[in-house]
Amino acid sequence: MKMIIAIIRPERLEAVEEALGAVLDEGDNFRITTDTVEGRGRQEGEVELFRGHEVHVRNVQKTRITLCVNDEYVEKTIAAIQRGARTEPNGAVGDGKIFVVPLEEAVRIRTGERGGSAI
Amino acid sequence: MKMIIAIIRPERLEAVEEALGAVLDEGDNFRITTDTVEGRGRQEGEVELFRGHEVHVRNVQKTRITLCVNDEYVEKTIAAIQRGARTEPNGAVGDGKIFVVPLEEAVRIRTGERGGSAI
Amino acid sequence: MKMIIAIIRPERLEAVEEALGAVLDEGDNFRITTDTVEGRGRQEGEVELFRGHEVHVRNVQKTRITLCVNDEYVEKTIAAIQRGARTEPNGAVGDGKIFVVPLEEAVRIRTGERGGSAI
Amino acid sequence: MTRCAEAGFFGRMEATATPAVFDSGSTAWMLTSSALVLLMVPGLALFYGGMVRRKNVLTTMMMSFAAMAVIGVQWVLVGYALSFGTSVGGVIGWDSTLLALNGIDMTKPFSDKGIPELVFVMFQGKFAIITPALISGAVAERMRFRTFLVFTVVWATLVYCPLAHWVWAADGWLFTRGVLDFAGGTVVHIAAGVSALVLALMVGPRRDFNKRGAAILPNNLVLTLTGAGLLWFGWFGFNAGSAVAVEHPAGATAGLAFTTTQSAAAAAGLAWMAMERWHHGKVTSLGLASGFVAGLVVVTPAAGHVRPGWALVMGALASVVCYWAVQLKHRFNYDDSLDAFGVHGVGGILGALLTGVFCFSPVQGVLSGDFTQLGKQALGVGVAIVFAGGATFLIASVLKATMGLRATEQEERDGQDLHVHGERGYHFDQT
Amino acid sequence: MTRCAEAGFFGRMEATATPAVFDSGSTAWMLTSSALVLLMVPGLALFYGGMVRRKNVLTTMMMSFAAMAVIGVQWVLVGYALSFGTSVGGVIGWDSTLLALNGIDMTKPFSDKGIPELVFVMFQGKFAIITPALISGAVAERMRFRTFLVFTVVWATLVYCPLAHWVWAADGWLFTRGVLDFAGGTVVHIAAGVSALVLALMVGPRRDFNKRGAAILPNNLVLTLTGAGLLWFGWFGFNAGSAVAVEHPAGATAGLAFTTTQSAAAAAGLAWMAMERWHHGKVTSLGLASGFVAGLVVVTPAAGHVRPGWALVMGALASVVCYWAVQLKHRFNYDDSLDAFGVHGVGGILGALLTGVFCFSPVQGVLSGDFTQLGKQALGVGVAIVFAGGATFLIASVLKATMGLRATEQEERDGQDLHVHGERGYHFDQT
Amino acid sequence: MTRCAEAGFFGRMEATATPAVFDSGSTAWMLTSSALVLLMVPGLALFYGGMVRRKNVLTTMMMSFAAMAVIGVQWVLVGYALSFGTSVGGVIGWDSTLLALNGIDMTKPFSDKGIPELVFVMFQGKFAIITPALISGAVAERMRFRTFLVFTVVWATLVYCPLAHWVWAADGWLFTRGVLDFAGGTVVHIAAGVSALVLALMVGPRRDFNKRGAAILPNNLVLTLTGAGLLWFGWFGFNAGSAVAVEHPAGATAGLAFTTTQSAAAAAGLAWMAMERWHHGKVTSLGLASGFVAGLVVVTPAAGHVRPGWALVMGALASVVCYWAVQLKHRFNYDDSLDAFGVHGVGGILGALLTGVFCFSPVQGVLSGDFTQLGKQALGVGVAIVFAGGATFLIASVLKATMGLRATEQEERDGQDLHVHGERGYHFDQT
Ligand SMILES: Nc1ncnc2c1ncn2[C@@H]1O[C@H](COP(=O)(O)OP(=O)(O)O)[C@@H](O)[C@H]1O
Ligand SMILES: Nc1ncnc2c1ncn2[C@@H]1O[C@H](COP(=O)(O)OP(=O)(O)O)[C@@H](O)[C@H]1O
Ligand SMILES: Nc1ncnc2c1ncn2[C@@H]1O[C@H](COP(=O)(O)OP(=O)(O)O)[C@@H](O)[C@H]1O
Repeated sequence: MKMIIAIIRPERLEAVEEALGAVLDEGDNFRITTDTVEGRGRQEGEVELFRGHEVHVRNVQKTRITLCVNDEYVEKTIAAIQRGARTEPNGAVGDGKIFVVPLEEAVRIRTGERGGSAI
Repeated sequence: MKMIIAIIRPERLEAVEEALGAVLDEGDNFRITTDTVEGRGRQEGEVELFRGHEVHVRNVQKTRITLCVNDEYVEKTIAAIQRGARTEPNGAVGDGKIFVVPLEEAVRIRTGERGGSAI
Repeated sequence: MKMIIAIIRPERLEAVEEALGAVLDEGDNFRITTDTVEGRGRQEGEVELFRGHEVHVRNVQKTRITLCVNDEYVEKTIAAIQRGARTEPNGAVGDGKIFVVPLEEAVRIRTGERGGSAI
Repeated sequence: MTRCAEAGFFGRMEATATPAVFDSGSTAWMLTSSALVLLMVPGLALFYGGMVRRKNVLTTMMMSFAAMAVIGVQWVLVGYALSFGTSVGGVIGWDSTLLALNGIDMTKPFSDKGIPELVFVMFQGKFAIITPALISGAVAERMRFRTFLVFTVVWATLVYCPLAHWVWAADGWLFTRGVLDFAGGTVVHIAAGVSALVLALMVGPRRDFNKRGAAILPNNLVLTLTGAGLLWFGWFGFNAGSAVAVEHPAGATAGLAFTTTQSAAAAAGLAWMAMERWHHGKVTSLGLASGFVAGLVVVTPAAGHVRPGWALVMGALASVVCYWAVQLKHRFNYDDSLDAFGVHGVGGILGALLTGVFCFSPVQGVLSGDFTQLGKQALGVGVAIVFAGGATFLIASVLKATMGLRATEQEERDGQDLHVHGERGYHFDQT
Repeated sequence: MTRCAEAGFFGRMEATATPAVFDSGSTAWMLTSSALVLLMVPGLALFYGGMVRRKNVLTTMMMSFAAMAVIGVQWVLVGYALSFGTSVGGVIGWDSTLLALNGIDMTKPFSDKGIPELVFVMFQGKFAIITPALISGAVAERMRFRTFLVFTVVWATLVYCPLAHWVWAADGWLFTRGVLDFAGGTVVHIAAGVSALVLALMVGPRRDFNKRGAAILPNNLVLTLTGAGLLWFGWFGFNAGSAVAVEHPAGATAGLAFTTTQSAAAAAGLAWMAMERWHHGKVTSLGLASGFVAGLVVVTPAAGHVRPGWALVMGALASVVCYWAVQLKHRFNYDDSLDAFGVHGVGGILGALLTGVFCFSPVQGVLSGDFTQLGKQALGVGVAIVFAGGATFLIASVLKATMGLRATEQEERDGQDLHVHGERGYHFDQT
Repeated sequence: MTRCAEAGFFGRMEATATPAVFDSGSTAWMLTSSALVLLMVPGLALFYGGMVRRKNVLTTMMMSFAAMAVIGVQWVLVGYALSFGTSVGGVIGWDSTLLALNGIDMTKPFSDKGIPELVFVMFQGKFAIITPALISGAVAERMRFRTFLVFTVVWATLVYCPLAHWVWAADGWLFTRGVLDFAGGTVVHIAAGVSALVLALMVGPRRDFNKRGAAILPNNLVLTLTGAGLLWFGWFGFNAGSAVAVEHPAGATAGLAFTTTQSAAAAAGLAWMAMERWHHGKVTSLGLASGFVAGLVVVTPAAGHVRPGWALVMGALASVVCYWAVQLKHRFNYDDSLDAFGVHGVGGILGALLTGVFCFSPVQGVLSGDFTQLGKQALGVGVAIVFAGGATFLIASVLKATMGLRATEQEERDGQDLHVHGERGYHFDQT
């Protein structure tokens, strides 16, 4: 089991969810956890104005998605995220990253199930 | 050492904290980190109204708790979270999940301590 | 590759970023992801007032930073975070913690690169 | 309300003859005042809405906003008739031609005032709206919304209208006994504050009130400050509008009421800041806002009856007394969530009594060595407390048995916004 | 606007002689009313701004605020001359001495009213500002900001000014035909509402409107409630100010308009709550606020012409009708984002027609068995729909071809706040 | 303030006889105006509060709100006596019967006006409140709260009251020299703006001002827009209220002041948008709001003295000049956080001078080829700059040595809301 953490553009979340829905067995009902983070990478932050003065914001708002999946879904999930998150045609700085962390145990609180079936 | 990440109903946080307080050595002073996330699982999202029109929100607001613990506390912690987070009597969809990730190192910034005693 | 997660005082983020900038190869352009969390540790929460009544807030607002780095940078990164996050002169309760989690894979969405060079 | 024109600093002038025509200046001012008092309702909604938790911000605001709808209709239909119709023995008004305001002669001035009666109806109607809204502060975050709506209309009809009649109608039994209540210290603030306490006791405390570990914090103090600002602004209509006229010489009363209102609010804000600084070493924005409101409450019954200098004193006293009154709920463990009793009830009682101390027009008070008026004021206070408290207990008892006073535990936990209204106050995370 | 002073419940009095001097009360009330109507623009901005998503809160508010700048200037330069200058055949006003208000004699009362003409100019100017701002509600979250600004000024000049002239100027062709529009049901609400619908159709729906999975939720209903409160408050100036005078006996009309405004808004709020409760089992705060606005809209053309009791009925009807009108957009898939048509257009049409039913002054309506006035009202409604709809279509067609009506897809996705204004509404996460 | 009634477009009329009685219309308007000006303080608090970072939103708002308490009391106690008491050589007012307003005859009209003196006291008192509040904009996010409070009351007493006396009291030395300041361009805006600059320089910049990497962004521009709306609304009381009378013929001045206020604000909003569009290609909401305020500031000294067309020009000029003035702080590295100097100081100076250019009543300005008035205006400007700047320097020096001007580093870092007030502006994350 792996925990896949991806940091993407907020505006691509929609597309990523669609792509994930297509590959994950559970259909529309795939499971995912989302939160909002500030990212600092190669992408320039946004420029805002304050009474004629440009304010450069170093950080960029990003959406972080976390999916815990069984091993056989890892590559499918990565591919789906990539498909959904990449800006056409060749990707652009700021499209984000995917990180994979080992997951040792998963527990479904409702039933107490553990492991692969709890995911 | 493990990092235990659980996604629970916001309204159960209180109960989970109580349960954790009971099993973790440090008493009331156990350590935990909390944030708010949007979850998409089996649970239906909430329905809101906008001038007579039903708006279905797919995602559900969840609370994520993160606890880093030494190996001997892992099972106790899982059990406590389960106890606190499960909706009586038999649990309900949306009660959440617990994920366990290996933790290789922990550092207490204040003292520079490392490993089990820094947790 | 490791995923380094540190929980620090919000007010020290500035100093931590400076320290990180100094040790990480990428110079000013090092990559980091930040979010805001509620922490419960040894530190006392803040006290607020409501019409003459003291309200004790158990949790403290903390900043969580996440950096994914190649193995050779792990110690440098930890040291930099410690330097930046510790309150002078001897550190104080609430300065925070650093956690290190194994990272199995990293993917740069834009290019599809994987592993160390994608970090 | 009308009393002040008769004596006091106008004593030496001949009585104003009943005007046969509108005075355009008075009409202008009363239209303005009516609008100002209406604005106090959104002001109150913001003031209260900012103090509750995010999950209840809408339902709390709705308790005030809905009063604009519910009592807005009730007042036009029967409320005015009950309050200001021909007196039935000084106890209640009635006049079937006033139903839906149907029989009002639009071109005839009201009573001895130079304004159309409809304008007076509207001005008074705004008072009827805000009074039950004040009560909501005591039961915020847990009372069932629909029960509160029903309570609002029943209370307005059975408590507010009679009390307004007793105190303000020319034949009202308290009015004829000489009780002074310039702009509603008794009718509005004591009645609402005492009823709020009774209702809060009957509804019971919030599940996390006064619990170890629970921290109930205001979701948005910016709203509360803004609300306090709107309340102060609107209160000029409330108090200076209660002079009902601005022509010569009655305009002097309006000017005086305006001045005492401003003075008491300012002094009370300052005094609350001082109390907090001394008690906790900090000066809070909620405290400043609360002080303003306490000062405005205390001066309400006195606005046209006391000198500006004494209004300063009254304001300062209001903050000192209300500050301590507010602390009681933690000691005695009743949950007056937003201190409707602590500020409006206590401030109103204090103001009504102090009016008997500091008044100089139309009668002299204790300051001039005359205790008569203080006695009359005490009568008014006592009657209002007993009547409003008792009636509220009866009404709430019936509602408890029939509709239930309290939101379900799940609603209280998640907030009524989502469960009862199907909405959330803020959606800041949407992309 | 001025018509009501001539007949109806004043019928039995001799006509007021043209005043040679200002009436200070009327002047005071009209200054106040003008200020009140201006405040409706921020009120509208809050009302609308709260309903959109966070990413568009500023651009939505700006569409109203910018009208204060753009039409504020246009009105002084030419707008007043076009609307109230000497009539050219009842079709348009013109008077070169009115350019930049230059030739106005400051010490001469306006027409037969007791106020300075400049005060009348200002009062009317606020109506010209808010009307195009209303339209923005239909195209929020996707129309190009700069195109909207240009649209605003062109529409005000080519649609609003002529219509105001037809309906309100003493020689306007609809005025002379006896069409009643007390405070702008036709000129303001029908014109804005119908134009809003046409514009919304031409701009097309938001990319996520009526799409499965997309949940468009209001970012801040506290703003919307606050805005509704300010609108109601300001509407007293809008409607009761439209009496233009408060001296005897004209003050009666102001008092009546104030009362009907209050009554209709309250009844409409109540009725909308009832509709929602019956339809979905929940009572929303947005619904209550919407009901208030619907009631205020419907009573606008009728304010000085109907009795308070009938105003209650009009308000209740408005909510029932507008509630259903608002549902249509999901069925027919047009995106009237914030229901500028559903509430203002539909409410305005309803109000204009019901005026012909319930009016009792200066003429009798259907209630007294006379259908004449209803016919005249229908004429006014028909003309306003065709003229405003047609002209908006032409203006928008030209703008579409030249500037483009629609924000880019990227702007729509990210919100115009950042792209067009270089700002975000809230920065709550900064340390 | 009173000057305009004497000559100019009223020149041809006989002087109004001293009224023996109140004019009810004027009284109504002045009560309304006083309330409107009070509302500007919450308006200012929102305007400023929205621009700072979340951690300082309350302390920033408190600097304005607390002025309502502090100066509210000061004005009643001694402020009015110092400003409008019997003149001591044109330099300061004094009249011990005015202490706590005790000796005011309530039924006697004020001076030659038809309003109760208490109403005049209240109207003027609101100006005294808002002026020091304006200063807070320059030192937001770092000045010590308690020091600012003390500064407020000392400054009001030693700077504002004398200046108000010089410029507005009938025997004030600048008034007698013919300096025109209709509603406070000099007394309010120049005084506050210049003092703000001096104070900002003495307090020093915020720790992250003008630093690479630091992005200081407004926490809530919705508040700022709302505040700007309330300011504009209230400003009608500020400017048109400064006519003090609305009876014939003085009502013309009120009407004119209302019109020029509206015109200048609108034109300034438009001009600021244009400047931004040209400079950065974007039109910001903060810019629009700033333009409104700049326009309102510039027209304040001129409101009753210039024609509406020229008010448009003044407004546009104000935005162009203030826009550039605001940029200076980044070049010269002084931290006028919210541009109290850049907008109020610069706009006030510009307005005072342009009054000498465009005035036509009661005297002619440069436009008619007469430079005399411009000279007088320059005198007023010069005196105000030197006096306010110098006195602020002295007061702040003493406070620096005794209480300290600046918050601690920790307070500045975490925000004063938590440290000084024990509160946070928003708690949006509570369950
Ligand atoms: N090594 C890393 N550690 C933590 N976060 C990262 C890392 N690399 C990228 N991120 C996150 O991913 C976001 C997108 O990165 P991006 O700018 O697309 O990187 P690049 O263009 O270099 O691939 C960043 O804003 C940051 O939040
Ligand atoms: N595999 C997963 N990966 C990421 N998050 C998950 C996963 N499974 C569950 N979650 C999170 O847990 C929350 C609760 O899940 P829940 O609906 O109770 O699942 P179930 O009822 O299927 O056990 C979800 O809203 C989601 O945030
Ligand atoms: N074992 C842990 N698991 C999860 N979070 C932790 C843990 N230990 C510390 N934290 C987080 O780090 C923050 C700072 O901890 P701190 O109070 O400095 O701990 P200490 O003083 O005991 O070293 C806490 O508020 C909490 O958010």
